[in-house]
Amino acid sequence: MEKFNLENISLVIGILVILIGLWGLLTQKNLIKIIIGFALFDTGIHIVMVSIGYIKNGTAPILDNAVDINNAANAVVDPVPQALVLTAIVIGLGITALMLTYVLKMYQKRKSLEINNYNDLKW
Amino acid sequence: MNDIKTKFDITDIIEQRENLSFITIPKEHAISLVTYLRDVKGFKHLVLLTAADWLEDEEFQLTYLLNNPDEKSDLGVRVFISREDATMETAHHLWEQVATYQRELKEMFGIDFPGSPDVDKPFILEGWDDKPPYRRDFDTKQYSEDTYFPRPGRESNDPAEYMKKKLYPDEK
Amino acid sequence: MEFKNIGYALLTIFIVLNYGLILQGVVRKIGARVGRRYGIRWYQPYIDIIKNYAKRSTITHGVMFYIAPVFRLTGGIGLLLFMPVIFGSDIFGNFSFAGDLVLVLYFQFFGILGMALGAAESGHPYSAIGVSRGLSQVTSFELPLTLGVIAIAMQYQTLNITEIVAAQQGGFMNWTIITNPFAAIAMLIAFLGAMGRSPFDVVLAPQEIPIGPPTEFQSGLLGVLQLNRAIFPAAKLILFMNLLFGGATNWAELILKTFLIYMWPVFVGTVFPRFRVDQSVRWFLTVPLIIGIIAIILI
Amino acid sequence: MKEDFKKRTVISPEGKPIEIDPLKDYFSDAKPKVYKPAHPIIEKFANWARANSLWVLGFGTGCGAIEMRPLMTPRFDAYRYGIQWRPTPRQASVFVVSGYLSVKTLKRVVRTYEQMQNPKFVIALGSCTINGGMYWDSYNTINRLDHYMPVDVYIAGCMPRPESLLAGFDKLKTIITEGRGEGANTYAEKFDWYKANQKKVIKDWDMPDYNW
Amino acid sequence: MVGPIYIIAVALGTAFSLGFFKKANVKFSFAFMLLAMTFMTFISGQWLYAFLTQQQETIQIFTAGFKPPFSISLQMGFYEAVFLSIINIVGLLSAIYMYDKLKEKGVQMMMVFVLLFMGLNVVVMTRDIFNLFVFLEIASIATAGLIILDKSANAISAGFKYIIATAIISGILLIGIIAVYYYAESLYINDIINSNLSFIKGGAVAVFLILIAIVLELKPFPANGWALDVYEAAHPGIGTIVSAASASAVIFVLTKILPIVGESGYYIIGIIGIITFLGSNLLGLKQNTTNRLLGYSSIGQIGLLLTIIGLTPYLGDKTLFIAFGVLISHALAKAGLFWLSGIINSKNIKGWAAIRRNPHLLVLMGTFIFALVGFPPFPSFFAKWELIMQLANNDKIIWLALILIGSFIEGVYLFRWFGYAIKGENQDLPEFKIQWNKIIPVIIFALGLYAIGYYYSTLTGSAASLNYIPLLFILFLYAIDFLPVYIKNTISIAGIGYYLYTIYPGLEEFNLIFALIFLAGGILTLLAGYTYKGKRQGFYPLVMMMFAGLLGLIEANTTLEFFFAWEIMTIGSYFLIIRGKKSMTHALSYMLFSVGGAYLILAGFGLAHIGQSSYSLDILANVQGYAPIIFTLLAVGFMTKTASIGLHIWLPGAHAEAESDVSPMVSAILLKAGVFGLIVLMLRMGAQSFGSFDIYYALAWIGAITAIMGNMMAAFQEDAKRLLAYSSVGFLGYALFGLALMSHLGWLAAVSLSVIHFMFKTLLFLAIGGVVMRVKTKEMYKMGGLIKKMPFTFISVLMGIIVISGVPPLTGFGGKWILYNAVLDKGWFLPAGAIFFAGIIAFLYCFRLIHTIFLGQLKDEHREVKEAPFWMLLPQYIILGVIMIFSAFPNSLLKPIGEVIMPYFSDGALEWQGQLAVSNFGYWNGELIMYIVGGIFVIVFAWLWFMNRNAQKVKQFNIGYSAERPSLPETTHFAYNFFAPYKKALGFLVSPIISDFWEAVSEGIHAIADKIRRIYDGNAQTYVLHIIAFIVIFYLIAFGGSYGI
Repeated sequence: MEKFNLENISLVIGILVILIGLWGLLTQKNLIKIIIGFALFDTGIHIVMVSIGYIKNGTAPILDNAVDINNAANAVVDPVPQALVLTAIVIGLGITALMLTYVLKMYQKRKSLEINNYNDLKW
Repeated sequence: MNDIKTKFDITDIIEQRENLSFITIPKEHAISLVTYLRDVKGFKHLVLLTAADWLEDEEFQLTYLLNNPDEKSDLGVRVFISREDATMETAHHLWEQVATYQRELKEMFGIDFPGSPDVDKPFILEGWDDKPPYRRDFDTKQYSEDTYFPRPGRESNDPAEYMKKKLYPDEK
Repeated sequence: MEFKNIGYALLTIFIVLNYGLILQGVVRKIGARVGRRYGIRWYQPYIDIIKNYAKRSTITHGVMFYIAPVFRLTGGIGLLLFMPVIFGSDIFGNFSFAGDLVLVLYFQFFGILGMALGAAESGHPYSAIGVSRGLSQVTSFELPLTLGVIAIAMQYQTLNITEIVAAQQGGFMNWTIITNPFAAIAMLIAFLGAMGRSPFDVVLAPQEIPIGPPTEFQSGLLGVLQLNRAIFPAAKLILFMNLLFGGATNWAELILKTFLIYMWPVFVGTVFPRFRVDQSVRWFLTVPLIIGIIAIILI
Repeated sequence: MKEDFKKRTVISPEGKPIEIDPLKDYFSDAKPKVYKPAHPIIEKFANWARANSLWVLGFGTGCGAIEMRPLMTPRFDAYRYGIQWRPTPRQASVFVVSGYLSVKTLKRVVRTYEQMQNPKFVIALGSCTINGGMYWDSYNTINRLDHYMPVDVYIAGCMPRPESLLAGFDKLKTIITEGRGEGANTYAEKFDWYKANQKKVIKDWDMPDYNW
Repeated sequence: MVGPIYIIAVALGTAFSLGFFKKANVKFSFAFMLLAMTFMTFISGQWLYAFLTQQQETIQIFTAGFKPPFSISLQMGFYEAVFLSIINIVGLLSAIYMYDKLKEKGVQMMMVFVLLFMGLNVVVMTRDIFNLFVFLEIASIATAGLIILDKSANAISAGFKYIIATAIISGILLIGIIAVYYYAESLYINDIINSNLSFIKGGAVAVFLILIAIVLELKPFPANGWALDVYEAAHPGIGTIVSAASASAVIFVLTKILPIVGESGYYIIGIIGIITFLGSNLLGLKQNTTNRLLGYSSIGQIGLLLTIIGLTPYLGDKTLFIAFGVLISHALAKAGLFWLSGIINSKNIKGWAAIRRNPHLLVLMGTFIFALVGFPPFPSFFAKWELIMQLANNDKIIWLALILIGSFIEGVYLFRWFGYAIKGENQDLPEFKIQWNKIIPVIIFALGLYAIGYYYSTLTGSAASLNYIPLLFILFLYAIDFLPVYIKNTISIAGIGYYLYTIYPGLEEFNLIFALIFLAGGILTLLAGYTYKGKRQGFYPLVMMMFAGLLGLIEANTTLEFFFAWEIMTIGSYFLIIRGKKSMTHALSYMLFSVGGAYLILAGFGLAHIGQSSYSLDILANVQGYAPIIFTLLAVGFMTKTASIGLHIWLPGAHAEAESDVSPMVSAILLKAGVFGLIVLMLRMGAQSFGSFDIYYALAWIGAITAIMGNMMAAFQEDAKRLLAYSSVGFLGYALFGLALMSHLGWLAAVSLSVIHFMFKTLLFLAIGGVVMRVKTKEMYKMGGLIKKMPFTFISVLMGIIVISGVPPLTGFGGKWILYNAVLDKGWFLPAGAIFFAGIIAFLYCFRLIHTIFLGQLKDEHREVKEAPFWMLLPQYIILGVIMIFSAFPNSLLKPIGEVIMPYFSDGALEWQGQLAVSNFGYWNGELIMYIVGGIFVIVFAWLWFMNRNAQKVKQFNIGYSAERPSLPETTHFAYNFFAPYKKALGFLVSPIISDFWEAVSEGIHAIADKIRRIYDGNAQTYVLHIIAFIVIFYLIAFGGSYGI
């Protein structure tokens, strides 16, 4: 039963979301759907990040009275991944926004959201 | 043969042999007849194109001698053209070699074939400036005597008489 | 080198010239007799040369044309003089001290090249065609010849013609043709080409391109060429005699040997018809070449 | 005149137009010279050589060419008299004109004759060269060769047999040894007369007066 | 000292404050941005200066006052300073370059631009992997933002592909980072290094993910389609930044990461690198689109860098030198080329012919291209040299070979492109105008390449003695290029003459002989230069470059000097050759054979250097192992210059199409460089064999076959100069044969033939050049009868061909005679037979040459042709005089050469008695022969003259022509296909098997390249798939079966 603890479940879910995202990214022909695939991929990564930083039964990493200062490292959930996730989410947002900007521009040029219509450059 | 007769305005037909005949046709129809003979009747080969000068009739006679290699028969097409206006349609588009015959005729008889290639170029005579030499009103003996320094003292003898006189001077 | 050498050289040239002319006449006579004709008089070549010199007018196409016969004759005389004609004779050793076999082989081309240039300047297309054929043929028979020469040079360990002749003294069993037959055969076949007789006479090809390179030469110019035609083959004969048949110790021996050597191309020539150039090139580069290679391998 | 001999303008590599007159630029227009015989003794010797070394240039114009061939065969074997065939006029000394000459041929014959070197001899073969023979009244065949070039020996006949030819050559030899074979000099001396005759019959004269 | 943290501060501050500017103030805001960029550059430059001059310590900067891992830490060390300087300079100049575009797009774009460089700066400096991730993302987002600068649909879709791909890569990186954190519990790189993650089961995977993500950022082949599209479609300024700045930054990141991975990571990097290098360059072959071609080249160069980094364990402390040399050359050159492409504005490389309108631009382009391919004096040359030396030293032969092959392929397409630029014929060339803001950055980088190249050469220990004086002279000539020809010509001659005068006392042995050939020959051929009028732009620097190279060969004492000189010579001759008409393809094939040959030489020197500390050429004398291979490599390398059979196909075209006075330089002089190389090689290495197979015997056969084939092909040419060119091929066959004999006489023959070949080939090329100059055609059959118009030229050609054909009495015979004796001495009879066969074939082309040009019928057009110009004739007659002296007194030539050879081969030397030479076999007296032949000739001539003094001169149509006469000179001149029967008999020998072979090789490689590049189908999804597949495959390679990289 050890395996079905919270961190493992979230880890598996995170990886599943990554894979679903990749699947969407690779198979969908619609640009918007591709971006959605990417968003899923990104979110999956965030879930994985958080789940890796989780320490079983740890509390929120706030150094107040609830936590023994001397034992803080073992008692609280590692704060760093959470900080990282925040940054990563911001960056992911930025990227997603930029992608959407690109799609907008592309649609303005060609009036099409089909990725196969943008294959002019090759070889 | 009947076929030709019905189709063309044939003026005269002479059947010399089984496989050789001559037909005469007016100048205007000659080339179409020859074309017809070549393309339809199988006279694929032009044996010769020649002329004769009928000075008395004021006419040149052109003969296109055609050969049908399949039937092994020959057919001469005769055309009479006037000496005054000695021109004839060219036939070089039918057989390339006709151009050469026509050059020769132009040089020797003065018959013109407008449109024939090189027809005005000298053929065998270089720089000929007299009447065309094959015309019968051209006096070749006179020309020769005037031009070629005849050796004086040339007499001719009947060889039989001469030898008889020489070998048997006594006999009369 | 002393000045008397020049005198000796003139003597050699004189003898060889006469010999060459007579040889030419006699060979043509023999050819005629083979054809059941009476043939020319044996001294006919002399008359021809005199006749040509006695021509009163000459034309020239230019400087090269004019000096081409000079090149040609210089080539012929030089070839002769760079060889020892009579073995062991001071008088007829000539200028062989100036150079060895390689010099002799390469000096052949002096005349050929000069003649080719003069003929070309005449502007006559047949001359040029003749030269083209001639050079093509020369290149092809030169290969077996070279192989043969290398084989002989290795056999005697020298390029000095006198020493090669010296090594062959003492009976015909010492002649190269016996001691080194493959090299000798290769060279003798090449010799056929060098003599330019049928089947390798397409260079002059009288019925085809009048007479090839000398088409435009006449009068005195032709006379010089005729002199060369007497000396040059004789010189070549002497070369082959020296290399393959033990040289000669006196004039009688020389005349006998060279005459017999000459009979070889004459014999072949009367029997075989003419090769085209490409045929002769191919032929020289097959059979004689293989023989030459065998000669080299057998050293 | 052939197109190629008319004046033309070409462009030089520098792009300058050049006027070409082929007849002037490509042919020497020097007149023939009279060559005086040398000292009699030398000349006598030279004549002997000339007589015994007859290099023949055969100009086969008509049926006559057929009769020349047998001379080379074993049966007649002209070689033994010092008669040899030469393929180029430059080297030949005897010009054998064998048969009738049309005007067109005459032009070539004249040209060839002029290309031979002095002294040169002409043997005219057959009646046609003498008086036109069977072509005496032809509009296109000359009658007398000696009006166009000096002829040393005429051999009559239509055609003459090889034996007559040999006789003719023998006659020529005699003429040469006696020093009478000066046809080339005669030609040069009476050059204008010969040229006038030639030009009278050769209407399109498109070569220099003397073909070196 | 301004702290590095201010770089970030300034950049951020600028970016934010730019937002306050209105559109109207766009010029001002640009100035503001430029100021910021300058300041960033200043800071990095200042640190670099500090590190270089005052032993500055590396400093760590900790943000927020904590020590790592609790804070983000930046590091400023020497290497950081270097990379920051490069990146910021590129940034600054890019900004200047992109002034128009940035102005058009307004302040937003400038913000993005500044942010991009801030990102890159931090990426370099940071020691925190998450921070690294963040700023990498900032950089790539900014890049994607900049790509939109170009409004075209292609640019936008390329940008989309770019962002998708980088997003995926950054996802991978993020996973890696978090996993690393999980195992190492720190984000501080130094901590991570200490935790030895590679030995932990999961840690290795984590590290692998980071590594592969960073590598993917470097666009490894084949997972790089997205980057190629960006290169192709985006504004060239972006291409510059991506290729030069971003790539440099990421490379630096890679070096930061690698210690985490540990030793074994190098292996993977190396493999990825070499695959990228080879693959990308291979695909580059089929490219016609300028920017995409540059993209392939960029990726290829990065692949090379990866390879070098991957090979660090073997390269040791030289890695830095090598990697930096490659990197800086790549960054500057690629930036320069991208910028140039923005100026020229031609999508297709064929359109680059337009660049010719401004020769200075051409010089710039040449600088960049040669720097990329690794020619001296650029840093990449020294880097490549060092790389090969170290690889060889560590026995990494396969790596060595692969790197050289890759470089060669890169050279192919770069030089093809360059060829189009110099010589391409194209009707509608794009117009372009040069703006100052666009050209200045390019010039700065070009100068930077030279400067760094010089600096680099001082770093190479053995290169300290490289002779830069000739190069300065070249620079001087370039500076005075505006002067008329005669002044420059005089200066050049004086320069060479003076140099020869100064070095003459120090020369000895072979160096003296070849110095005379090279320099005296140079002076002679330059004399002909007076013929030309006008300025002859660019000619003299190039000529001097070739001679500088040749000179360097002679002066070289070390392998590096030798190779340096060899490459300089190649550059000079390449340009000389490409100056000719229709010379594009010939110059390309010349360059390719030269580069290929140079790489073989490089490899050979590398192998020779194994186990040696010195770089002296004498190391060849005692190589440690691989001796026959070294010998073969070097010999084949040199034989590309002597144009031996199989390697000759570049020669005929190159020599034939060159200018009249260039042909003798490249044919008579340049080819001797190969002979000189062979002599240097053979003297030092001596006899070599593979087992019982004697290499020299093979060389002899190669020489013999070269001689036959060269001569035979010469005989079948219609083009006079091509004929002479093939004749050179043949003649150098003799020289090779002579050298291969390895005996006194063989070498005497080879060296004297080289000298003679130099003389007569100069003579003939000048003479024929003069004719071609007059008649304006090279087809021989279009000439004829020119003897009457150009008698002096005729005489020199006549003498020339008599010498070639080796007919006595002229000096050519001497060579033949010695060769005969040498062969008999040695006993190699069959190749000897072939050599002499070749000698006879020489008659064919000799006669053809003189007949078809000078004899026969004069053509209509040439009736008013004049004799060749005096300055063409003068050198010919000087040579002619020397030839006559050597002919009459052969020992004046042969004796000195013999004495030079004596110390090396003393057996079988000639014995001289006056002018009589005596060998073991025969004897030869040149003087006497001259007298005899001369005497006979005079006597016969006098006789003929006496008999026929009054010959009638006739004109050209007075010929006995079967009673007819010719009508046109064209139809009477028998010249075309002169040896038709010979061709019929032996033509099959000269069927173009060898060119067909090379063509098939080239076709095949191109076809493969074309097939492979189809994987880039232009679809973003495919590219993502490539990335994923790449990760999976390298995961399998790295963890194949077991954990732990």
